[in-house]
Amino acid sequence: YTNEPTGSTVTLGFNVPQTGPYADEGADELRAYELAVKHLNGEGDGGMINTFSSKALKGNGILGKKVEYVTGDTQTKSDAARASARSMIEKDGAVMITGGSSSGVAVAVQALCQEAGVIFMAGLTHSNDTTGKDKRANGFRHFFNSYMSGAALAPVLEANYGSDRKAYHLTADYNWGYTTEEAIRSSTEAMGWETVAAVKTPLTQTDFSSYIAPVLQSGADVLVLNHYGGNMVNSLTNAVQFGLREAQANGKNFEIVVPLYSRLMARGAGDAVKGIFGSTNWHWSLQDEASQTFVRSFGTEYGFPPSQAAHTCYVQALLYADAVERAGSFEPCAVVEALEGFEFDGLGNGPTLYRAEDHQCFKDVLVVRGKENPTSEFDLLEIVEITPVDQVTYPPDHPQFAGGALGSCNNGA
Amino acid sequence: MDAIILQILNGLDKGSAYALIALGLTLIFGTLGVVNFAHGALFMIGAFCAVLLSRILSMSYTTIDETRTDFLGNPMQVNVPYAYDFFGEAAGQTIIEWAVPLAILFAIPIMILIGVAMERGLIKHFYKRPHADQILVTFGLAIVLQEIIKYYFGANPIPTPAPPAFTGSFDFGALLGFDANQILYPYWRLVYFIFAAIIIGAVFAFLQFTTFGMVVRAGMADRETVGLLGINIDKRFTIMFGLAAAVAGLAGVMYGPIYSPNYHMGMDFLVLSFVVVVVGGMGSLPGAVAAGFLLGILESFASMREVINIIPGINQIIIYLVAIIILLARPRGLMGRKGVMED
Amino acid sequence: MGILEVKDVGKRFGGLQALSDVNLSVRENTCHAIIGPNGAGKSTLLNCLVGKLIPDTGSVMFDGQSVLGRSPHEINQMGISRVFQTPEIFGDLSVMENILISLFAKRDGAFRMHAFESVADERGLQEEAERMLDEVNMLDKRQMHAASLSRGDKRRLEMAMCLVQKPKLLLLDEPTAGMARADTNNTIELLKEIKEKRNITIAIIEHDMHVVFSLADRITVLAQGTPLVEDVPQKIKGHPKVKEAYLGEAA
Amino acid sequence: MTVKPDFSKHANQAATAPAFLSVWDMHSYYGESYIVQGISFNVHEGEIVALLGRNGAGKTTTLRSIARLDNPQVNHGEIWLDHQPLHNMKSYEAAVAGLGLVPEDRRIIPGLTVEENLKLAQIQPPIGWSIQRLYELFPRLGERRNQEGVTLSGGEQQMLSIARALARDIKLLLLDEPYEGLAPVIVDEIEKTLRLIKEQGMTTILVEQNAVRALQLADRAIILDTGTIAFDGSAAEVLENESLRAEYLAI
Amino acid sequence: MSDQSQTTGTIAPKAASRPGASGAAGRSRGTLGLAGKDFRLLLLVVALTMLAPFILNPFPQTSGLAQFNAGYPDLMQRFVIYGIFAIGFNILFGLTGYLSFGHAAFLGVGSYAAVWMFKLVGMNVLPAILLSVLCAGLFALLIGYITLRRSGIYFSILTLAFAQMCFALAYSVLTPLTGGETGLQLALDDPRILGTSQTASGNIPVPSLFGLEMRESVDLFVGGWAFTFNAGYYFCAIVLLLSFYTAIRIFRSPFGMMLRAIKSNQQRMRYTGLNPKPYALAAFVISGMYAGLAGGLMASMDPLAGAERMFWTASGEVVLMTILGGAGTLIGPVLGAGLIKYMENILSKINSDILHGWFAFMPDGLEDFVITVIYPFIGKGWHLTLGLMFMAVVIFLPGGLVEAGQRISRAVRGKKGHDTTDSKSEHAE
Ligand SMILES: Nc1ncnc2c1ncn2[C@@H]1O[C@H](COP(=O)(O)OP(=O)(O)OP(=O)(O)O)[C@@H](O)[C@H]1O
Ligand SMILES: Nc1ncnc2c1ncn2[C@@H]1O[C@H](COP(=O)(O)OP(=O)(O)OP(=O)(O)O)[C@@H](O)[C@H]1O
Ligand SMILES: [Mg+2]
Ligand SMILES: [Mg+2]
Repeated sequence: YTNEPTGSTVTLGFNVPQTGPYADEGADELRAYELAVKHLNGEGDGGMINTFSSKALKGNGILGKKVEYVTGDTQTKSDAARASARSMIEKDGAVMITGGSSSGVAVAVQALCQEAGVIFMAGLTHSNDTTGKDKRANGFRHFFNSYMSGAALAPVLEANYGSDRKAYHLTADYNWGYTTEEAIRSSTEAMGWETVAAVKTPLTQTDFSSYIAPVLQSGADVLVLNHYGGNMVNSLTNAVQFGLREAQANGKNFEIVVPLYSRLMARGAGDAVKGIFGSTNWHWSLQDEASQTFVRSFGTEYGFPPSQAAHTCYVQALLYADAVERAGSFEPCAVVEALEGFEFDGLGNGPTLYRAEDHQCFKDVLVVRGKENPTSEFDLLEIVEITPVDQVTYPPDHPQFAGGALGSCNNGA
Repeated sequence: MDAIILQILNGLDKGSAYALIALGLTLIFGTLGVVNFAHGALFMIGAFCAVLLSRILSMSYTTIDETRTDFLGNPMQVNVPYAYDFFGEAAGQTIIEWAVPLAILFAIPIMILIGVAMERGLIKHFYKRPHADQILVTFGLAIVLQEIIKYYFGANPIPTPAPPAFTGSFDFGALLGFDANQILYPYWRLVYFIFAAIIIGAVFAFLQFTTFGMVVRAGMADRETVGLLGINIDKRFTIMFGLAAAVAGLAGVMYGPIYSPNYHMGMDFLVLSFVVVVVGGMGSLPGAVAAGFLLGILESFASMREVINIIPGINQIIIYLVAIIILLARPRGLMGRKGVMED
Repeated sequence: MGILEVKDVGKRFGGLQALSDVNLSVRENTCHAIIGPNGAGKSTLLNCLVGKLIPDTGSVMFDGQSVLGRSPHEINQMGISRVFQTPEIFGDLSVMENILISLFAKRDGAFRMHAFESVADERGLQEEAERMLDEVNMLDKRQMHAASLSRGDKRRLEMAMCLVQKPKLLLLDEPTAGMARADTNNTIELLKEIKEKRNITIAIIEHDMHVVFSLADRITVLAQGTPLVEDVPQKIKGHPKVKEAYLGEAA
Repeated sequence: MTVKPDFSKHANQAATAPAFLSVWDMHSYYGESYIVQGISFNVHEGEIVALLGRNGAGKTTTLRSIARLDNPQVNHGEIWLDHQPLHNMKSYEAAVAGLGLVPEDRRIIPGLTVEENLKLAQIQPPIGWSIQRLYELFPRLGERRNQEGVTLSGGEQQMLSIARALARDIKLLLLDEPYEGLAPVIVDEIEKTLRLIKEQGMTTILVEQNAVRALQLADRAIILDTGTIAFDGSAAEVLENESLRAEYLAI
Repeated sequence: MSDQSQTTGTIAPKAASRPGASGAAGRSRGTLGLAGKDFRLLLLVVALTMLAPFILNPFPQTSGLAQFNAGYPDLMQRFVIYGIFAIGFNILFGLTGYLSFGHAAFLGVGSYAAVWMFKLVGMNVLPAILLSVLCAGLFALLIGYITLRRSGIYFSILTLAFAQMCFALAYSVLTPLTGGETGLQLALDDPRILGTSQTASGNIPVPSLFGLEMRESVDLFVGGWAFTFNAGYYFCAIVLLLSFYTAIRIFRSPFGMMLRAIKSNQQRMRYTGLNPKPYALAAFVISGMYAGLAGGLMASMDPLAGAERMFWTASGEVVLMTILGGAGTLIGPVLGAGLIKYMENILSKINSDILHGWFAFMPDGLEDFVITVIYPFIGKGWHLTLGLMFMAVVIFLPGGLVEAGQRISRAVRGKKGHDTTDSKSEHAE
């Protein structure tokens, strides 16, 4: 199979955005990977290897081979990401590729890994498509997705804002935006909300005033910002500037919702996030033992708490290593088999299942809210609710995930 | 009707940003004839002047607060700005909050310095070189400036809020007799618009009521001959560049509260500002300003839901579409002069 | 009936009537000079002939066809070549290539997609170009960048570019301005020869009376946009009006 | 500071008093091409010197070198104007020091009207003739004052270029082919003007292809040949010396 | 788009050193219709491309410097593909002087066309590439017809505007056609009427040339060295050679001379009886077809077409490649493309781990110091290095890399003839 490790080492490829708008997020992912490599090689405090329910990992590398890694820059462009993934596979002999900070990149690299016959462990990618219509047998996603965000958010929104609401969606005009809008719409509409309008905003937009301004006039009383990264920072800032936070509509307080939160965005938007609901995959303030262990070893190493991107990447690295140990081989198809249907715990999200049908992890989802009185520059979100996994589970043939097929695993040449 | 007023208002402030950037660019590109890909970077540096000033003002020392713990369970370190000690807590806080307007004063000398240094050290040698070379060198410079900023400030946007006095918004609707809350307009955007108008006016006055503009235009058309007339054109070009840098920088400083500064914001605006300058007509300041407002307002209209529903995607391409139509219909843009940068 | 017939041509620039009621007939194989004070409209008239300007009124017929409304390259293809008042050459190209371009235009017309042929293979044209350069005494400069020629040389090059096309009508706007006396004399000889031996009609604008009187068969004096007189050189020389408006004491 | 050159070294520089303009051993290059190959000459105050030579002899290059333009580069030599070391100056400093050049291609600034072209010359003191007076000298320019300079006829542009030089208070006027493209009457006119300003003390170097005319006006003549001085003496001498005229001027 | 004629200050080399100028007369057609010098250049390029797997892998795999090896299929393919793109761009920009800022649009169109071909018809690369070239050519004809009505900076902005529109549409509105942000990719259920939808093992088939899979490679191990010979690379390389040969022919043809005439003086051209418009349009379409060819090849090597390859920065990149290498020269654009892609792919992959590996031999303090100094320039700082390089090249080597080469070869051949320029003015101040 492709890049079978023959010597005493095994090479993993970390493909993260190092330049471009998501560079900071990429840097955090890279930190997590480096930490994971340390722990796998038995250095440091071992981190979540100690709390992980599977005990296959022994801190002596993977299958006794020392873990080495190469890095690449995705530039958050599918072309560049594929180029750097290919170079890691062709030049450096990486047997697994992981990372990424956007769905477009994840889908593109996943398809590449499928062709080349290596395993792809997706990093931060939230679009339904990654494990929906663009799923691939060699690709796995630990991160949650748009559907789960919708399913987790809807009850909280209902509890806080009632079921008689009129929502106005602003949606970034690309795949992730579409799936997120669809997910949030269908779950909020199911509980009785009405969608007044959904407007697509260009991805390159920097000033959202002309999209925000008409919101109040439309008769809506909730604004859903299906934006991520810089888009979300700007649209949220604009929305607050235009007084939406203080406004009244239909006799209720006007509200804003941000389906997918990240620390990156919360920091960029500053005070604007206070009190605004959204969802995340994980947060460092979780009190379970695994999370606390991870925060401690990451914080000791780098001096600040890890982001959810760092968490998912760290976990993916561990999950891959564990699967190889359990399979007893680096052979992709063996790894796929080991991961499919794998149930585990102790990695910060509670009991989790890697579903065989679509290679998506099912676990609890966090609903968070911008903190009113942050105590530090990392303490920006507070957990409102931990939505149990059952509430966010969907059948593999759910319409939002329709089309596409896993195909069969590819061992490559 | 109110929707239209709203979009005009929105167009105005977007337009004032475009106009200010285009104004600075036109001084360099339309007047000096240098294709300056680093202009966006100057805008970005302006915005970071505000960030820097706010960092300086809120410089602080740390004390340990034993009563609280940080995320690792250690005693919490608390930062106390020096400003609190100097001016008292309330006044210190106010000064920190007013960082953005204060940054105007801070940015002017910095930007002029950067502009002058850039012209003397680099651009000076490129007036006679082909545009392609200018693009390569200024693009290189833009990348370098960008990376330096990224190195120190990170890739994330950094929120730079307006002073509390300017948060909140102004109810235009009430003023015009519509229902309350129908036409809200943030105070800071109003400030930005007025600020832009003042800068534009000042630059116009400077160039119109002095011979400076004419000399620089002549110098661009034919440096050698202007030199033969005893005029030190190099000095004037340097001044012009400093001025343009200052205009770009000020546009950036004041834009911070509208758009959290990040290291690549310059590139985001770059292409658009070139389009604005060319649509306005090379070398024409009024053209640049008019095109800035025109495109700003059109963009606002194109992003109305009603419009998008009729022509999907129009909001994505409106500026380019309009630019193409204008350039085909009017060979030299809205107010271009004949012969400027035509071949 | 002349090869070139200009009838009632008028041209306005804003408030300025640059040409009015210009009538001119140039007979085949003659040299027709147009003289007149500065700003009389001579170059403007020439511009109307080659399609650079379109006259407001009147008609211009060349070889029985109207040139109005045609673009410059079509007019050139009809057989009119022009030398400009300030030299227009291909500055980035070598002297030789300047001439070759003229030859290609003559041979292949306004556009031909000869992307796979080789310039070096065109022996015939190369030789023709070299003969032409030899005639204007520039053979030794054939590999020079045209832009770095001295001014007089640029003029000669431009003239060579026109001559090599063997036009039916050659329009010259002050061809010898800035040329050294020796070369001016050479040019006069050259023009005389081409008029006689190659059946090229020449219309020339010149302020150098030596050139005008050695070459011209007929002379039109233009003043303030209208022809003042038209006659043979001997008559013009002594014409009192011409003397006053143009020649001054030099004549 | 450099010590003033010791002209006694140069045999043909008989003058004992330092001349008004002295050029000493000047070498000029365009890139790698060596054009002016070490020339030295003096011009006395109030003199008109004709600088003659064939096309490409280096006349323009000489003037441009004196005017301190960036191209050509003067790699060696000294230039003194009225005790000021021009060779250490940039072109705008030389202009302020009192030098005016009328370039051979006129160099009217595009985008500016006639009047703006003149105004531009009066931004940097010392200021010479008033614009009004210049319009009196060239009434044509007054009529066209609001027209864009580059759309003037060739001759009008020449007038504008000369007027622009006079608009500044200069000590030394460098004229590169000023008669080119002008009607004989206007040439007479300009010649008169040159005499007039000579009487007022202006020193002039005149480059002209119309050698006879130039020599009639000039006090002295310098003949250049491939970048070196072939003759330096009184104008009358050239007019009398058949062989000289034949060899270098072809007249 | 330059105002050079106004400022006579700069007039480049005295003897016309432009391609085609040399030996215009008296040199006859040599092998393949090329003059001796051009033929030698072509041979050089043949040698470079054919031996690339060796040349680009100079360091043994085990050495620390192996990081600088570029001889793996993906990057080698990229070198030649971008080389083709830049060669085509140079035909427009280098010869006619029309600076298009939207050429990436044609590359994108080419890629989409090829991927659609793979989806609908089959995985053979030949028809896909043909369709790419054709589509890009037609598209260029349309856009060129409109944009060439303006010249100078106006032309640049028009092309930029068109390309940005294409990008915006491809990224969002036309998602069904282009795959939007993710890009257009193959799926298991594509029809592929002349091929199979799936391979026997249930995977998507890969692009091939009559059964020869593009990703097939043969490895050769010699001592510590490993050399990879990849089918896709050699296919691209052969296409590059054909493109390069065509470009030489165009440069040396009367057509090429006319294109240079456009750059020099359109007015004179018109009065010489030539119509500049169709010449410029032909050049535009040809260079658009080159871009389409590059796009088609890119999709053939890696069957996914992303919208970012149409973004303005991608158009800017080819401009930079061309200038960096030397606009208007034959080999320059290829070199420029190679250098930029090398930096992007090699420098960006160096991380602190690797640095520590290299400098491990130093004492600890010094090691850390050296790494701190170098670190900002590599890995995530590779853009900084790129920016500095752009500046350095234009400032010190106005003619791009080709000029650097010429200077070196001149220096090697001896320092004669420099005495004159060295004796700069010695005015004492
Ligand atoms: N584009 C234009 N706009 C306005 N006026 C113009 C334009 N072109 C020419 N003129 C004017 O028209 C008149 C005739 O100009 P033209 O160039 O034909 O003169 P000419 O006879 O060639 O003179 P000369 O011998 O000096 O070259 C001049 O007064 C000139 O200023
Ligand atoms: N920009 C330039 N670059 C290189 N060589 C040049 C340049 N300008 C002029 N030359 C060369 O310098 C030499 C002298 O030119 P110059 O213009 O001084 O001659 P001139 O005496 O003024 O001639 P003319 O009477 O034709 O104007 C000529 O051989 C010319 O080809
Ligand atoms: Mg004329
Ligand atoms: Mg001269």
